[in-house]
Amino acid sequence: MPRMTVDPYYCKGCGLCIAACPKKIIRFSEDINAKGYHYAECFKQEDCIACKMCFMTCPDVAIKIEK
Amino acid sequence: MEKILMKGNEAVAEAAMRAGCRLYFAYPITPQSELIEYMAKVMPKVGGTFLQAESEVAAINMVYGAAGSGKRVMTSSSSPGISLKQEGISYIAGAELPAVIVNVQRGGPGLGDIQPSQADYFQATKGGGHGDYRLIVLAPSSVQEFADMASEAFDLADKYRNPVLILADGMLGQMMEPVEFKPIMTQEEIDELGKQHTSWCICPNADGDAKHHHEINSLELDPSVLEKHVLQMYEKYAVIEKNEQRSEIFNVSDDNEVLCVAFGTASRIVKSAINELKKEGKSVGLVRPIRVWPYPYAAVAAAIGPKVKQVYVFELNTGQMLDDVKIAVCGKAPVNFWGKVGGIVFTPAEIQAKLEACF
Amino acid sequence: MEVIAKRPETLTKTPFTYCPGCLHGVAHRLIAEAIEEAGLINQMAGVAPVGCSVFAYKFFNFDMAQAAHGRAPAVATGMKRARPDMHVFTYQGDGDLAAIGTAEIVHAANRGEKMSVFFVNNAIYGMTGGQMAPTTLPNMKTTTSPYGRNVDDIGYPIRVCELLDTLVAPYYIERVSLLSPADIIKAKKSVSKVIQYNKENRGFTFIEFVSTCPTNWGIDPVKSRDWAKENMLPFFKPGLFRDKGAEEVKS
Amino acid sequence: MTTEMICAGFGGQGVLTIGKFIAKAGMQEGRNVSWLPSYGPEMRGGTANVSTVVSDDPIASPIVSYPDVLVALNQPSLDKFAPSVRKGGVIILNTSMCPHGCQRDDVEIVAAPLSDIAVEIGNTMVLNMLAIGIVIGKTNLIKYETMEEDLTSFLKAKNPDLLEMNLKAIKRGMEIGKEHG
Repeated sequence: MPRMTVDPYYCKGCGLCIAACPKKIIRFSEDINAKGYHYAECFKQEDCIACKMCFMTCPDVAIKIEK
Repeated sequence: MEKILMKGNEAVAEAAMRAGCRLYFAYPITPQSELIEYMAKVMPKVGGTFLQAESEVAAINMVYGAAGSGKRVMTSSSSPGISLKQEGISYIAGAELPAVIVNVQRGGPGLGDIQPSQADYFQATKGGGHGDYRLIVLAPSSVQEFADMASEAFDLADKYRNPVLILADGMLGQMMEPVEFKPIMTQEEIDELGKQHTSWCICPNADGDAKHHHEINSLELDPSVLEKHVLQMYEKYAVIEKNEQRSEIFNVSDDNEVLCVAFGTASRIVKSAINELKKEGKSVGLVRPIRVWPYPYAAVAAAIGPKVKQVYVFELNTGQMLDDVKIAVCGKAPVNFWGKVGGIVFTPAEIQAKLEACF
Repeated sequence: MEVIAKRPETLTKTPFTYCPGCLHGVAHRLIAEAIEEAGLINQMAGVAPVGCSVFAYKFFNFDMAQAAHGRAPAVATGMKRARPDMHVFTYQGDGDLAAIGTAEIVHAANRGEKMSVFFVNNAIYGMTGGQMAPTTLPNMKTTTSPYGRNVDDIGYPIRVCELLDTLVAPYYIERVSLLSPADIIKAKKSVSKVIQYNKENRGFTFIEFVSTCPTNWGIDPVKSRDWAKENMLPFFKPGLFRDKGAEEVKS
Repeated sequence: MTTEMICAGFGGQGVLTIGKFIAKAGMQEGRNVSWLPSYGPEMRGGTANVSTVVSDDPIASPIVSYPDVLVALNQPSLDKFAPSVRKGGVIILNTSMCPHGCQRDDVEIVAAPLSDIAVEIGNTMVLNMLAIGIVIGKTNLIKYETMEEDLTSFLKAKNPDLLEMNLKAIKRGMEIGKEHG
């Protein structure tokens, strides 16, 4: 099953991946990371289709896609 | 006039405008960006020219052109940008043009960092560009003084037809203090000031004088003529050295066991330490050069009281003013130095500890 | 399960110092991936500019030099001439490349230096806090054009691709956009082609990325892409200006 | 009398503004003031701090070694500056973002969930006004009336709702500051 993961160490919570996701399965986390950002997270891995749109658009190269 | 809480960068820009500066050319660089941004806002409002040049090199050459046209003109930058301007500054000095340059110093060498520093002292006071020339160098230590020095700088530049540099730093640029401004110079006053330059500057030949031919130039291929020109400039510099030394003394008395010398931002911190030491019954004085060229050698020498065991120089560099202090002290007391570099500013507590160790 | 997309080895583990949503990171990734895919990690050296991307030398995981403002093409020229077996590129913003560095870029291109130049255009000076750039759009407000860019006073934005396209020597010139995932996929192909040309020492190659500055535009990262599509792309039209490689294939 | 103050927190929490308003009010009350920010190339998301001095005498150093008052809006700021606060000084800390608290027992500590209270009042943006209120309530460094006058002069016409919310936050902060007196 495809899977996307965000590394909170890199994420700055810009929201570009949320806008890019065709399945709308990415959101901002409740928690903040060390830099003070609400980082992005996938809340419905089972819907991920590994299209890589989030990866493509992420300016902090914080996303990993597995298939 | 009421006091306004302002950043040093903004205050000096406002003060320059008030002092009749209607031409400003510069290029963005931290930590002086508020200065160029302020000028972008204020110059169009007073019918002046604000131009963001394509580089510092271009900006200083625009200044050369405007100064050669006999108008009050200013540029500003921070350390790396001032380095880029050095060729142009040498041309301005060589052509004996009045212009004001502000350096909001940051840590170096190279691209360095953007924190406060005093590491351009040598560059400012000992040359910087090529050839034999001097800049008049003003070293403010508060936002009010930074602002006041704008008009002072223009007056000195006009009086001696020489570039004047205001040597500030990132802290003075970025900090806010209350500041009071002089009234805005009227257009009539500005025009009147401009008249002192009409005998030599690039200007329209209003009277249709057949002999009217003004050259703005620093080239002279005949060595004997160039020699004469340089020696004439040095006669001018001798007059400046005689008349234009300025310094402040703080807590200087015959009781002093240590005499500090510091300028600009560093002097503020030394003052705090001296105040703390006073509470402990220790007597330390301070000489603060307000202008670092011409250097107030006499004032430093005169401040060495009978009990002074040590002269202590504090700078935000590796000891660039130290040489001048040693010349002034002339072996009358041992001269010690402590400085912080890389854009790190020493704290009052650190200076206090250094001074306590002298007792 | 297989990893099909991740941080390339050609990027260090250092997080970018850019603001949230700044597309410098995307441009970095495209270049890093292309270099990795071309197998050039040990033969590539880059030159970082002054500006927001001044720290690019910390982000690329191969040799990097940091140049004085605007001088990156000159520095890269020196590097390439000194070590012809190295492959070099510069990474520059609009202030660095199109203002203070205009002379260096024009002359490096005109000499046909065998290097790649990646030029990020976001119409503003980011690092120093939002001043006018040579690519700032007409009437656009910045901190040093507080009343909007007045083209009668300060001139029009400079179209660098078009400018360089007047020269004989350049080998490849293209303007791409980073404003949507589809644009990014397209941009990646161009970057890969340029890195391949670089590997083959074909000549001077140049890519301009149309990008954003959410912080200094004061528009959130998602909306700033829409703003750029609407306002920047009409003036800075994406397109291929020059590809001598394709011409050679044809003839 | 000289009061040296450091305000610190994440960028965006408005710490620079806290110092600025206090310096401005001090100036309007006829005292000497200075305001010195830390500044850096990262535009957003970093930590920020500002040194503010309000004094009856000319201010020597605007750099503060030993603050009399520390406003710490997050844990990293508290950890960094709490050890240097003068004995008998005041630490105002935002427990919403300082989970580990402060270990000093020789200073007065005003601890409250400021981020949460700000949201209660209506907007996280008033966090800084809340902090200013605590400074006033706890130290009387500046007068409430000066703040009200200053805020009114530039907000009344532009955004009366925001003005009201800000004043409410300052008053609430003053209560918190007095409770801890």
